[in-house]
Amino acid sequence: QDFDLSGTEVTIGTAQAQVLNIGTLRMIEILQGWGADVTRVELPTISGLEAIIADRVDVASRSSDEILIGQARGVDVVAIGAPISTMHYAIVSSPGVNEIADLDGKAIGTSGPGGFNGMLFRYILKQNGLTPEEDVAIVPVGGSSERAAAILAGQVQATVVYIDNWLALEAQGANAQLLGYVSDIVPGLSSRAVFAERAYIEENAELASAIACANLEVNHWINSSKEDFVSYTMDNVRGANEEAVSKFYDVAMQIGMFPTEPAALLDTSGYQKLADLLYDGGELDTELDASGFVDASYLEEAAGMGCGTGEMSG
Amino acid sequence: MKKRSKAQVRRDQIVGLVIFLSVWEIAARLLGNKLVLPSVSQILAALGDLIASGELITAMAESIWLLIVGLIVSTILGFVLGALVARSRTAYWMLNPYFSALFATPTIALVPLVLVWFGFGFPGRVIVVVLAAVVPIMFSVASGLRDDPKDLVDVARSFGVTGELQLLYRVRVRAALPVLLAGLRLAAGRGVVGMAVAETYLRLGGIGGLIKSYGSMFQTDYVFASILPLSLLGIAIVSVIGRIERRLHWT
Amino acid sequence: MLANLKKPSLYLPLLSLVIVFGGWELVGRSINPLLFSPPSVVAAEFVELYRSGVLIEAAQVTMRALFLGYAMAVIVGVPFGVVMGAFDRFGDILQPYLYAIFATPRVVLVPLIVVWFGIGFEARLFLVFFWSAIAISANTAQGVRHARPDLVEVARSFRVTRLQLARHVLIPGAIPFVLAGLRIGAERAIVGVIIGEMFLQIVGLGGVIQQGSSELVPAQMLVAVVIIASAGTLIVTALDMLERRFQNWKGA
Amino acid sequence: MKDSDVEVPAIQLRGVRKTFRLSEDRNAKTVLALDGIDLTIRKGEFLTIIGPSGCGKTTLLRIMASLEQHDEGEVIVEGEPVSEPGIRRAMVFQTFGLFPWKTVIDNVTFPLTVRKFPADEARNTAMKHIRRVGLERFVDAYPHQLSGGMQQRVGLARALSTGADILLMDEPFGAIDAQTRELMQEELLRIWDEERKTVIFITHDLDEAVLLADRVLLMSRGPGRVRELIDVDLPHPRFEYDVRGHENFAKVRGHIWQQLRNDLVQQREEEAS
Amino acid sequence: MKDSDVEVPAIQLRGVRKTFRLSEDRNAKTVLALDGIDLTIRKGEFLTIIGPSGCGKTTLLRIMASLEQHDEGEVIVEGEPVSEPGIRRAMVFQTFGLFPWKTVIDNVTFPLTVRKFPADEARNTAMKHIRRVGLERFVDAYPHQLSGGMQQRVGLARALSTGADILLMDEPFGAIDAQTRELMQEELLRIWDEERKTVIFITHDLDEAVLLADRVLLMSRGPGRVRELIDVDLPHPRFEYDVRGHENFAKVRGHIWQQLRNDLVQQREEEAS
Ligand SMILES: Nc1ncnc2c1ncn2[C@@H]1O[C@H](COP(=O)(O)OP(=O)(O)OP(=O)(O)O)[C@@H](O)[C@H]1O
Ligand SMILES: Nc1ncnc2c1ncn2[C@@H]1O[C@H](COP(=O)(O)OP(=O)(O)OP(=O)(O)O)[C@@H](O)[C@H]1O
Ligand SMILES: [Mg+2]
Ligand SMILES: [Mg+2]
Repeated sequence: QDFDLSGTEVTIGTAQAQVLNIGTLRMIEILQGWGADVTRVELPTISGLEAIIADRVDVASRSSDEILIGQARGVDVVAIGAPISTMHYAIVSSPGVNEIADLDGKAIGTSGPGGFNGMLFRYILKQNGLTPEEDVAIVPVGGSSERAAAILAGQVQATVVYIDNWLALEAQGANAQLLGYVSDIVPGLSSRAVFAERAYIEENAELASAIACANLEVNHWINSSKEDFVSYTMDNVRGANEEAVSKFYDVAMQIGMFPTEPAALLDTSGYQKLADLLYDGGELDTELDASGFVDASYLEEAAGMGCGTGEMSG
Repeated sequence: MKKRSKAQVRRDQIVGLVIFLSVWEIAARLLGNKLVLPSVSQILAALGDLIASGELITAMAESIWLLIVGLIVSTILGFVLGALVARSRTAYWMLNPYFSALFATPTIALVPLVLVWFGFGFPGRVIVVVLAAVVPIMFSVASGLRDDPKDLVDVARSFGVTGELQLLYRVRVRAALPVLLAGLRLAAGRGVVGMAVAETYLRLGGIGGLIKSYGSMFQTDYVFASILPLSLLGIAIVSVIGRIERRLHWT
Repeated sequence: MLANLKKPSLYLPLLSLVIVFGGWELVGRSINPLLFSPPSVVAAEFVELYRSGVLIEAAQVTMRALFLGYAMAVIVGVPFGVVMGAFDRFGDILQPYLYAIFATPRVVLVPLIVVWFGIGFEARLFLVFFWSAIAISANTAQGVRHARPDLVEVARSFRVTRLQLARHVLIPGAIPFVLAGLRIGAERAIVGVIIGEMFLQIVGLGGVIQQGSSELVPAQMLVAVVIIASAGTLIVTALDMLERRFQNWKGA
Repeated sequence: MKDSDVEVPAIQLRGVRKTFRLSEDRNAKTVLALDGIDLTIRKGEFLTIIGPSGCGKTTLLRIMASLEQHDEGEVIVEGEPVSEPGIRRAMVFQTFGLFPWKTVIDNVTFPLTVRKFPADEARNTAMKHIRRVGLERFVDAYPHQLSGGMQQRVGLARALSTGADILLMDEPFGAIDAQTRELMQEELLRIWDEERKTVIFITHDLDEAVLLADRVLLMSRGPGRVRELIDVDLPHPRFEYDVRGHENFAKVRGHIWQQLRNDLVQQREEEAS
Repeated sequence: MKDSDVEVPAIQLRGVRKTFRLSEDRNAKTVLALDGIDLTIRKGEFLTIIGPSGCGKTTLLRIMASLEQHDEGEVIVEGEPVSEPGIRRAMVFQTFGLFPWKTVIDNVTFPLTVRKFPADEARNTAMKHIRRVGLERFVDAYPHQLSGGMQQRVGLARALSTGADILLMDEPFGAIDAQTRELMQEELLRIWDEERKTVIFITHDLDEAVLLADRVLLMSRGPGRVRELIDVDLPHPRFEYDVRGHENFAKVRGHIWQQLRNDLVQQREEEAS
């Protein structure tokens, strides 16, 4: 059976249309195919959480840590799906820095204080026996592209950027190298989520199931054909580089970015690990129990209906 | 001062442009790093591509509409506020500090508030443009109107112009026009910036969205090709103002 | 008849202060505290940040780049503007570029600035200085072009040099323009330093804003915004005073 | 004009006093420009004002026009105390006061436009007066394209075209050559004669002062005071008789000359001591 | 001055012509302001220029000062063709040309400051001339605080304090009352006599034109042309003799008067036809 969402209006806040974000785009198309009236809003600096609090979007498809921050601040937002399931960062370094340990005495660029990737980088450094701030200077730098520029300009010797950003840079012939993907260095962290306020989800259960189903369908579609993914991305992402997109696909497959199993797609333990990490890093003041706000039931229900097999979305 | 003819100005500007572009092209080629500084020819190629795909036209249309509406609102508001502040002590002390404060507050910092109150629809974006452009207009109006053409005000008063309002539009605004237009020029530039902020920070769209998208893909040549129309837009507004100024100027 | 701006009676600013802050408090309380804060909360946050020393350090970092960059912009911008206005050929050629750069949002240029100037103090200085100087130059040039032709002539008849012409005739006549430029330049400078601190290396008051915004602590953000806005108000008011000083020959 | 109006003077000044402060602060040097001016100007009178440079003539006229606030005393125009400029008084400014951004015609029609006259009526009235001052070739020129004398005549045409009852003229012929000046004087006297306007006219030309006036107000140097009011008993219309040849002309002129001389001598003595 | 200089005229004009265009575009109305002016002004000569309003007197003076470019012809100052203003020529402007943002003293010292005179020397020179024009009480006043006549005298003091050899004066006494004017004329003649300056002096006062001049240049209306150059044969120093009573004075004055009349009549006839 199919979903009939005619008459359902929903505003979805997404990240910028990047290669990384192609899953959300496709998901929205499927929802529209089922008759939903979807308004997609690309939110640049404003977080999906802020947009939800301000009552300007119903559902957000954004970074997972937004849910944790929201929960810590008493905003009851719940994850019901994930456009990307494993960590989407790459650690990039200047030539000469070939492993994390080489960063001793060097400077690295992360996002601002309170930013997730700074905390992540600190964790990785500690894992490699380096003391942040003492052995390594941590320089907070604006956004992913500014960090990339900082490494090109030799201002920092390593930084963390989105995987697709790194691949685009590499395709443009940037003078930098990959130290590794975060999903390999620190496996099991959740990356992005489709979320909304609990009350909204409960009132719109039909929509929630549809979103979950579309989520599974998209992942199936991505897994089943590289060509389709590449050509779809080339059509929908401005300035995408075909070579980089193709490479991105391979990396995504390698690190399991788009699973079709509900349990893998939305893994509570990934959130729990994230929450613990944030708490340890001092970014969260409270310990959080992820099981309270990661709700895979819609995904499971959808899987039971046969979603994730490529049959639902035609 | 001797005025140079329009043709002379045009000719000088073209020569200047040619020199500027040549220097750029040579520098870019010497540097040989497209990521850092794409050459003029690369940018033009990207521009051609953007035009051919229709992306640029759609984005420009969206942005220009936003800009025009925003600037009109800013001008009206800026005039009223500027006149008030220049002509009334009460208004000056009641309004000026807050507008100075607003003036100094980066528009980006206000984006979340705009989101709450106006959303990221068209009204919200217009508000961002107005926030960026209104205070400079207000300041130059105030500055211009404070520069009191006493003799001419006397003339006007003696010939039956009564009330601050009439004096304002019959003499003061006219006498202050050069200052006003100079301010308006800069405000228009600010408006363009506000527009881009609205389009990159409130909600991606228009020409600002274009720049941001290509920026995150590190397509520097496309970034320049998208910034170019923005700068041209700035110049276009400035030259429209210049034309008005020429027409209104008496020497 | 004319408004006399010189003698503010005390109650007006106070009254408006009460209205504005009262309104803010009311509005602030009615909005979700994760998005906006009333002044009472901001004040508490201010005290906390002040005690911890974060604020002082941040303000120092910001003000250093701001004042140095702005001072440079004034020192370079005014003479440059006079030159552009006085040598109109030079001005005509350069003008479009200045306005083009001025109309180009710095936020989109940030990655280029990182590549050209890095992410540190120099880059912030550049962000402050360049756009501010352009605003000042462009307006000064306009003012110089609108110099009263009869007075220029008087000066010429006494064989002034270009420099003397500027000093005695062009600049005094262009004061309203220059000051309007200085005000807009001040704003460009302030926004410049904040952009630098939010998008380049995250430090100073811009960094405080960035942190407050990413952690959903609007009060922290507003503390920084209020400080920046106050600095701006001070600069603008100082320029107003200056304007009146320069125009004392008008009596009025 | 109604007959009952005849008794009401056009302008009355009672004990008018005016001081200027040379800078903003309280202790700044002050200049006493006018001191205790009492003056009654009859309706339809032609009064000329003469006196040394800086004696307060312009200030007096500006006070009559309500362009300047006096410190003490009263200014009564047609029976009413005034404090704002009014359309029944029109002023010709010593420094011309033309709007640099308006052409000649627009400058002249300005007072009419302000009073919302229909455009073509305003234009016709303006053209009539522009022709009177001999500038029909320059209707579309801007002030800076005119010679000094021409600019002054534009200011004159503007005041005339308002149709005001009271003309306040501050050295209106000061920048005009002798011949054109004579034409203008004739023209002004004709208008005055026909329309019975009240004219207050500052000049520093003795001949002009006597030739045009019903009465001459002689002001004294220093704190501007009324030194003397001299009736000019000469036949009208003045340009049809050779008034310059009239014995009274020489007499009055001689008297004023003597008075102004005395003023100067007196001042020099004061300075010497 | 060296003796060998005596032959070189102060200013020579040869076939000078000047047209003004009334607006930017090519087909705009033009005004022929000066047409074929030939004129030689001797060193140390006092030349007055008289002519109807708008005949081009100011334009002519401005061309002599190199403030205006002429279309045709040559301007030679002390033997050299000139195209830029020079410090040996000082101008008194018809519209005063004071800097509103400078006080009286600063306006007067301006030309000296520009030439880097030591401050106190400049001040002394300036004060000397400010006293000469009777404004010592107003050294620190701003122009807008002065009466018209006082402003004009500031302009005069400024030109005098430059010490230029050639004074170009555009109706310098136009806004000054008869008595003060006489003082100023005397003062000017004294300076001229003592320092043997070349003075070119525009006036619309016939008496003044004759009283001061060695020669009077009479200009004709319309396209400004030299109508006549009249030698004034009167004894020097003029203020010690009663030159007004001299028979030549009346003769010259009458002649010029007649010429100006004719000009006017001629113009009226042209307009009528
Ligand atoms: N705005 C002002 N501020 C200060 N002093 C002023 C102001 N206006 C006029 N005065 C002074 O008042 C006195 C009279 O000036 P006023 O202009 O009335 O003279 P006037 O008789 O018209 O002279 P003139 O014949 O030269 O035009 C002068 O001493 C002048 O300095
Ligand atoms: N800048 C200009 N543009 C156009 N026309 C001008 C300009 N300056 C002067 N003229 C014209 O040139 C003619 C001569 O002007 P000029 O000022 O030399 O006269 P003038 O003899 O000094 O008159 P007055 O005695 O009234 O001062 C006038 O017809 C005037 O309109
Ligand atoms: Mg006067
Ligand atoms: Mg003239």
